[in-house]
Amino acid sequence: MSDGLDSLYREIILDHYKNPRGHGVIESADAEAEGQNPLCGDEVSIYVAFGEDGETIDEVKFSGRGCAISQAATSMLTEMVQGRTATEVATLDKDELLEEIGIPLTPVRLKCAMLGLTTLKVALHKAKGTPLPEGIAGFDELDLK
Amino acid sequence: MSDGLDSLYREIILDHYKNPRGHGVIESADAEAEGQNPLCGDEVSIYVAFGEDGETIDEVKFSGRGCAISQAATSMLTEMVQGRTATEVATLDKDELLEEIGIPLTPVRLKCAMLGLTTLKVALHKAKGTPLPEGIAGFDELDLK
Amino acid sequence: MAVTAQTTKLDARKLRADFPIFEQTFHGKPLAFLDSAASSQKPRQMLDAMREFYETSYANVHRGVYQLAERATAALEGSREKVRELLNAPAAREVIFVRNATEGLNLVAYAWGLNNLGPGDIVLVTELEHHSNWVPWQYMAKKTGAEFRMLPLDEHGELDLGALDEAADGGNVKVVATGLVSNSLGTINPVEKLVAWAHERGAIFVCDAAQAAPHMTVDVQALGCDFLAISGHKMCGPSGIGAVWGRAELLERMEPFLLGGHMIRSVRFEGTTWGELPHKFEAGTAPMAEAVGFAAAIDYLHGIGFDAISAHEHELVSYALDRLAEVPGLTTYGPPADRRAGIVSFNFDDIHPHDVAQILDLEGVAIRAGHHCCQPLMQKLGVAATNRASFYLYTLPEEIDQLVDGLHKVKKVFA
Amino acid sequence: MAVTAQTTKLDARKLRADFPIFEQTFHGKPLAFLDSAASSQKPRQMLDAMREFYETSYANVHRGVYQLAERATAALEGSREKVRELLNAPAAREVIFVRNATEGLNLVAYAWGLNNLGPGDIVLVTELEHHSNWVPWQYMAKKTGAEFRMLPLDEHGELDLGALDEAADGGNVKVVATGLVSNSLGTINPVEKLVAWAHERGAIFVCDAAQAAPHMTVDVQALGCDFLAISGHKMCGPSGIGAVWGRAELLERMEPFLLGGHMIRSVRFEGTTWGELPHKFEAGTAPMAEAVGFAAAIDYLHGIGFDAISAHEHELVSYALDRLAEVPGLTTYGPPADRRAGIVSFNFDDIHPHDVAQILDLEGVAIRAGHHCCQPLMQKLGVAATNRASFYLYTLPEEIDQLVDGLHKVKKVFA
Ligand SMILES: Cc1ncc(COP(=O)(O)O)c(C=O)c1O
Ligand SMILES: Cc1ncc(COP(=O)(O)O)c(C=O)c1O
Repeated sequence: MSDGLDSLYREIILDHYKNPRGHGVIESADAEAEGQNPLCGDEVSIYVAFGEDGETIDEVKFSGRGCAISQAATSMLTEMVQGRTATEVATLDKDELLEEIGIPLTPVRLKCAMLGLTTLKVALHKAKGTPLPEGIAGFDELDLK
Repeated sequence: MSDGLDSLYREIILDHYKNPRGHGVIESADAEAEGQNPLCGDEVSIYVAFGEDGETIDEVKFSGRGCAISQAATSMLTEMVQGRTATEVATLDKDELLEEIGIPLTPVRLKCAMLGLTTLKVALHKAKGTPLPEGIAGFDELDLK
Repeated sequence: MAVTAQTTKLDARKLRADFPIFEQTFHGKPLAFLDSAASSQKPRQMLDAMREFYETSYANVHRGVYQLAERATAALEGSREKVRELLNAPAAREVIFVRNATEGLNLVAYAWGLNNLGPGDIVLVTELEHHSNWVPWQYMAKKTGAEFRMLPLDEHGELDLGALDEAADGGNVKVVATGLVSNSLGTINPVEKLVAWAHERGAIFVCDAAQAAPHMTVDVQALGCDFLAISGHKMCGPSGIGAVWGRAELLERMEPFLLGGHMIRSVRFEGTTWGELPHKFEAGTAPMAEAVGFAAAIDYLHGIGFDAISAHEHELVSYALDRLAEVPGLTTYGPPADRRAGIVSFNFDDIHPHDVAQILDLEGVAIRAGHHCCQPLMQKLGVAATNRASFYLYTLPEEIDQLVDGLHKVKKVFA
Repeated sequence: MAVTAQTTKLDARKLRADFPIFEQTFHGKPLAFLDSAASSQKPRQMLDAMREFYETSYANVHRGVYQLAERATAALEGSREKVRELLNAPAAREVIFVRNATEGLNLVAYAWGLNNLGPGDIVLVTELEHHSNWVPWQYMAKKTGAEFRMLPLDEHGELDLGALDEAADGGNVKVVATGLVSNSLGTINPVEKLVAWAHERGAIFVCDAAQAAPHMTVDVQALGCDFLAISGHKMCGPSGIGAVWGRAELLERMEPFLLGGHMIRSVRFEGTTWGELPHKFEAGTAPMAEAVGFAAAIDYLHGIGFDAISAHEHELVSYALDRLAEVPGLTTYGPPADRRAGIVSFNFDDIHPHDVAQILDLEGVAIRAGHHCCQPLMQKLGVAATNRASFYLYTLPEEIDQLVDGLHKVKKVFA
């Protein structure tokens, strides 16, 4: 296997892809949002349940479909944000997630890797009014029909 | 004077330009139209009076402003169409006028030279329903105000 | 027919030498560029024509009386004539230069649609359309109160002509908008039949030929359509140029689209009047060098012959379908080889197309992975995305072998 | 300020060597190209950058995961960043690539105007505007029932700011649209004052910087405007590219303009959603190589420095005004040299500008003759057309001498 493959589809990515943590749905979640990757049509839904204080993330789940990078990144994300507050996650730097993913990503694949995080931030924004990520207009639907 | 000048601004052009034949207005003309050269904003108005038969051109006059080429060409045109019928003029080939003008014209200057003829054809079209020149949508005004 | 096609077989290996992009290697491997349906690579001849224009004949067009401007104007208008000839359009003034097919389709949707559609009217597109011939119509229907409908595909993935009358039920069909060749499945659609049906109902027919024009003879008179849009960049031309053709009678009666310099006859506070065709639809400084490049690309393609190009692609697509059939777990979509252009969409087990394409890239194989701007079709197929390999005049059968070898690597990673 | 300008004087004769067009003669004479306001000539550096892009990095952008597509995407987005920097815009996603300034202004007029204007609203342009910042607003006012008004010029040919309040009388000013530099008179308009006035009334300010950006530093934050449009071809860039900048808050709340591929988030029969900025406004395949060329042109201009370019043009325009004042029967229009860019409009006796320009062409001098897409201004000046000589970084004082010599020839012909 070439170097490129080795680094891009390294063991941990494939493991998270094949055995995603936090896969599923939270019924009557405290926060949720649906995100799309306009490049490939992938959709991910994120569900959040807060703890007693209504601020700390107790549980995050996700459903939807996507490539190995986006699924693995979202899987890693669910582990990463557990126990943090909505405000902390809203300002979570994407580099923190990228470090966890630990592979070099081109701009197009970066979009795949960020889909889960962006959608999570949108969910928190909708539920708690935390800031939206830079460059996101809020996923507001403009229905044409 | 260089060759180019010699051929483009030859005596007869300058003569027609400085002493235009048929310059003026016909009050209550039988046919009239206004034409514009979109390249320079020049405007020419053409007035036609028919003879007894209501078909033969008795008199053509023009007013407006323009460059030497357009003014000279229109001046020559007024001499050329006198005594012809509306139908004949509607199908008058532009080459006939170009021969009369007798100088080589680039596409942009061709527009100048043809302004009078096109406007005359529009006038005849409006009065007599004769065909419009190729590529002319009829100069119908679309008012915006 | 617009052009007498040469029927000699093309020599892809020889033509390849005209394309500087193939002089590189990627990840140490030769480039198998199988994404020409997205955009084609560029022959030196086209690049030279643009450069020469900039170096010897560049000035703003139409308005200058000096020699450079006359040269530039002649170059632009000469290019328009080339496009007219390509499409066998009746007159060059019916050819409007735009940035790409998308802008051309929007021009029609805005300038015709916004002023001619209303409640009770039906706008009909198909489930196979590219977003560029789908979203503008959905949007205009919404804006005007017209009804937006979609002709479905049948179980073979082809347009269900039997569903046409139902699609017209209870309303007044005003526009039918359909692609000639599907960029996802390669399907060559029966446009003549759709045109006849549309015209029977007094509807206009808008043809998206973006994916057809690079590969086959497109003749607007034979098709009988009312508007047709193409992109230069998919057919060896530069980026930034396309054309939309429309019938003069329609274009003349239409309001303009973009407004500003050049498209006017006279501008007054009391009222502005529009210029003659094609100027009325070309506001602002034209993509002049791009038009020159587009014309050079058309010359290049005519030099090869569209029949030879089509034949070459049919061979490749047959070969590709055969070779892909050998790969276990691989599903291809779309019609048999004889009814499609050089495009093959597929999925591979449940491996996401992004992952397939990424691993193939490391093998020097460039394919596209995504929805190909055809989300309605993807919904119908029940997938988010597909892999797509597409071919052009410079494609070699070895590149298809390189693809198949790459797919085996993909399998290994995701085993 | 966006860029630290170099204040060293530019060496036009040296720069000229970068422009292949000057290697020719016309009618046996060196080319005095005095029509840069219509479109500039192109430096080799820019042409090389485009060619290199096509030969090494060409593919369709954004959608491919393979290396070539990544390279092309990086090139396009790198070019966007260059434009952001040029305009000192807060964010690159506020920069939208279009064909030219005209399309940029139409984008604003359609996507903002069509959905925000209505009866009782006032759209204010000026008597000095280019048609591209005039006709779209006249049209949108007509379409929406808003009132179209025009700020007049005073007796010195400058915007009559004293007439502003009257222009706002009895209505709700929603848009003020003004150029930064007049392409006919060279006037540098007091845009900051107009912006302040517009914002006091809650109106948006749309700035046409097509004629300013080639010649001086344009800083959207310093100007305070809401939208601003430029053209690449006027500033050493290729044809077929321009940009419109808009405030993210406005762009995000706006409906899109052109619809189709790339600008969507998801397309469904039930409803389509738009992509994020800048994609929402960039439907279809982007003018990729043109963006790369535009970026190279910006680099080229920054290498010289906008201060040096402005200073050079001021020198030329002073010299030209002096030399033209020596020609009997010649009338110049516009402000004194210190308040104008390198543009001089004039009339010569009652000789029609077409005739003046035609005879000058035979002397190797290229000027423009016409209404310069400013018919409202021409009406004010009481002429159909003017002659216009315009200068750029490669213009030499000798070319102005060549112009004046040519004018004496013109006089002889029409004596
Ligand atoms: C002031 C001004 N505005 C707008 C334009 C339109 O530019 P373009 O033709 O590149 O769209 C021009 C150039 O002609 C101009 O000078
Ligand atoms: C069938 C079809 N229609 C329209 C388009 C849009 O072309 P462009 O992006 O050049 O506007 C494409 C290309 O993506 C296409 O394949």
